[in-house]
Amino acid sequence: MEPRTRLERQARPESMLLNMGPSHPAMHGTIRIMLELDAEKILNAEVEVGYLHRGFEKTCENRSYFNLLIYTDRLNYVSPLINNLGYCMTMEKMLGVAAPERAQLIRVLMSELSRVSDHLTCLAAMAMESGAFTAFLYMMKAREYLWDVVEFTTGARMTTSYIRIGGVRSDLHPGWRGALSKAVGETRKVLKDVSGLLDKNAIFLGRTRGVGTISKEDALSYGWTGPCLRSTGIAYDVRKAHPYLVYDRLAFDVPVGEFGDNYDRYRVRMREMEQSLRILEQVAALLPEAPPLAAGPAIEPEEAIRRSRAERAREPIRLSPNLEGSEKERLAGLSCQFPPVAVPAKEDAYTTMEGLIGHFLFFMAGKGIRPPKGDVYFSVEGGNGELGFYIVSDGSDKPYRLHLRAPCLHIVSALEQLIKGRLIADVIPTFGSMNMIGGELDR
Amino acid sequence: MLELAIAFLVFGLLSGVMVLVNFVLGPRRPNPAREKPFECGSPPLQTGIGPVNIPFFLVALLFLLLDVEIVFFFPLALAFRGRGLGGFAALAGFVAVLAAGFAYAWKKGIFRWS
Amino acid sequence: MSGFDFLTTRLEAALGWGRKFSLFHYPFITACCGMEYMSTACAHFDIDRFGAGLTRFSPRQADLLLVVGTISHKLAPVLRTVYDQMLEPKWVIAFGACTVSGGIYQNYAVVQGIDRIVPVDVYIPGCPPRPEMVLDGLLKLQDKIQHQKQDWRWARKD
Amino acid sequence: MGPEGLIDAIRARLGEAVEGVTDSFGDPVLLIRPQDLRAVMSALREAPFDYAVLLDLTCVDFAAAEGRFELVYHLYSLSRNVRLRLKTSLPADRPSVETVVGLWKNAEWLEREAFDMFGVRFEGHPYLRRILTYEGFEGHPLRKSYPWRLEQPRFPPKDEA
Repeated sequence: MEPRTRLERQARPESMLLNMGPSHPAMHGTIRIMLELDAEKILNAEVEVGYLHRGFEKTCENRSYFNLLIYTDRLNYVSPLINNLGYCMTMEKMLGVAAPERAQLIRVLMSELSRVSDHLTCLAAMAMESGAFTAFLYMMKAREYLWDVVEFTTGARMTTSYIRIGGVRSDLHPGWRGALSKAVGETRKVLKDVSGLLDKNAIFLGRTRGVGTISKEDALSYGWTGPCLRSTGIAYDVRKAHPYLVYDRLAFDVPVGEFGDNYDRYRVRMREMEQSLRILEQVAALLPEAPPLAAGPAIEPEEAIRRSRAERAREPIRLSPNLEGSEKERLAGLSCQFPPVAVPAKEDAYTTMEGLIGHFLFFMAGKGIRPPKGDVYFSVEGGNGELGFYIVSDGSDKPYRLHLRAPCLHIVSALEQLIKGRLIADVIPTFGSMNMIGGELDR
Repeated sequence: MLELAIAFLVFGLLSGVMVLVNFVLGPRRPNPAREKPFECGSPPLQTGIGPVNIPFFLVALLFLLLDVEIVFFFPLALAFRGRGLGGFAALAGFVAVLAAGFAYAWKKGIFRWS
Repeated sequence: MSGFDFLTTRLEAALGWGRKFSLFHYPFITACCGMEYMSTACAHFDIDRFGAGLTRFSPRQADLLLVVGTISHKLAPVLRTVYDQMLEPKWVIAFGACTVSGGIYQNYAVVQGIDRIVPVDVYIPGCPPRPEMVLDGLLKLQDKIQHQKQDWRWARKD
Repeated sequence: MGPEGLIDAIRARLGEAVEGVTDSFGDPVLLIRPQDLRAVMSALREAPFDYAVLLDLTCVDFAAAEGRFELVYHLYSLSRNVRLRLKTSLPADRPSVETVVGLWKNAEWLEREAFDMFGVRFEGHPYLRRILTYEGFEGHPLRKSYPWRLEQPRFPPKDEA
């Protein structure tokens, strides 16, 4: 077959061509690197992506603003809540809406939990692919504790779609302080163990120190952001450069590496996890206890409907808390009430005519959330870098165009340059330290 | 002598059974795709094996050498059992000769690939 | 039941028992379900308790193809090649809603269910399925292996 | 120099290449003529403005409504910690523009994606080839004309295989 790719055209006849293909344990299943080899040395490499292209942007053009939240979870599926946050804050910027204070604190709490689990998964995979299987098991254990906190509150371990436009879906679950302090404690213990295992480990240092080095200029020229850019020494962090939510009130510093090689990327992520744990503790201190709910047992919806048919409900009723939008008295602190961009309170929807109409209007096709015409770009600090959403709206309830600025695409585009001239074994830690996430890269 | 014969008999029988079981119980369903080399699922870029590079060959040779040396340790250890320091000295001499060869190869840069 | 039948049924029961407790799985991981697979395979939920813990990254040594995550049309031939290169007897588990039916992605890019490409034995729904659902799916596969007609060299093809 | 000063300085520097300046939710947006896009980009990358990072490059399909494609570039200046959005409009029938691969290295993949999804040709691009879709894929999926669920499977459905 005639050579189609640039690599095959330029390949010398005597060199060996090899696929480090999509279905490879270290390629996270979605990247194919075509290598031109002379024994173990890589003469030329070509990276092919797109194996996890799921048509996210086309699908979003056919979904309403409220419904496409579930697609944002599955972009960077290692830190899903940060994608939710990015999308929702872009929408809030377009709608000119701001989340209330408590919702902002909960958002910071959730996105920092996601960031730590993102770095844990990335370093676990990088360590396992370089042979340190124990570090993988330790970090997965720590991630379970973090996911417990997320699961108790949002109901799902990973694909939560908990952060909504205008605020959050519901309040933190009652025992969240205990679960959070246990998770933070366990994660700190694991971080100490893993840094003990890997930091001065001759094999790990041999494979990562001085491997996959990138200069500051090249990193900027490739559009690198996030931990990979900070490993080269440039302290650009969206939380500090353009503070959003309550990050300007929190004390945390931005760890920076010196040479921009694999080891620095590993160290920057480890230190960044400690900073995130620090943030978690500060937010836990800032977050007041949720106001106690009104007295009286929580009644089921059909009971509320039956009562409201008899006569208009006078005293405030309380619905069972598993319904979205219930716990009406707490909604004021959780999502912006005016203009109504969140799901209307269930207590109204079941017992009053206006509430029922409001509920239908929110979910009806063509009604719902309809931002003004125009385009907007907003970005948050994702697990891999600057996660930006560019939304063009034409006034209808579906986005005309929704584009994600994927930090992974820029980081992986430098992979060819980083591995040229090195040995095959260097591809694995270099690619592992980039934390390529297929969902975000190929969208 | 007897337990040697029994040992050979048992080991021979065991391996024979394992090969036979594999031959009997393994289903045979030829599939053309299985002849192609496995390259992570993508179509291979090159058919056939290209020229083999010298560094591979040298490392393989060195490995063969040292592996055979390790196999010699077992009978030597049995033979010199109970001979005390003399036995240990003989064994050490054997190892020293090979270690010298290994050090020479290492210094000559057999492991430096670039 | 003649003497020979008694022997083969005992042999098939033994074969089923042997094969179901030593499943070497090939994790064909692409997307978000991979994160849930990591939790299932690691210490907390530990797939190894059921004899399926050893991951083999080459189809030659695996007898269970665990397809995890969205399979796009660009990846379909890769999945087909890996399935063809696996040795008999082999089974396939579809892990996650995207492999079962294309999940939430019904568009130009995603294969609407991998049973359009490879024959699937057990479907595990969920987006992503919880680790307990994955282990339940594995147990269902083990029951299927135990009670299916075992395939061996002189097995009658009735 | 403040945001207003910056925009005026850029307009002064670029002259008539800038067709207009609009504001979208507080962010300045420059409308650029497609033919001197490369000059504008290299000017913005240089000293006084030093937009060192090409944050993002996307394309929006207004073919149905206004018969044009719109390329949207996001630049970011590290020293002055400020973002800038540039837009150019390309004719819908034959959208093509000069590549910026020489200025920023990530432009190669970003432009390949814009080509793959919208069919915008980038003159001078070293390796303009599909990046997200596969070899035998006809058409450009993100165009409004491409139906949302039109699959082009590479396998005949298994039962007919």
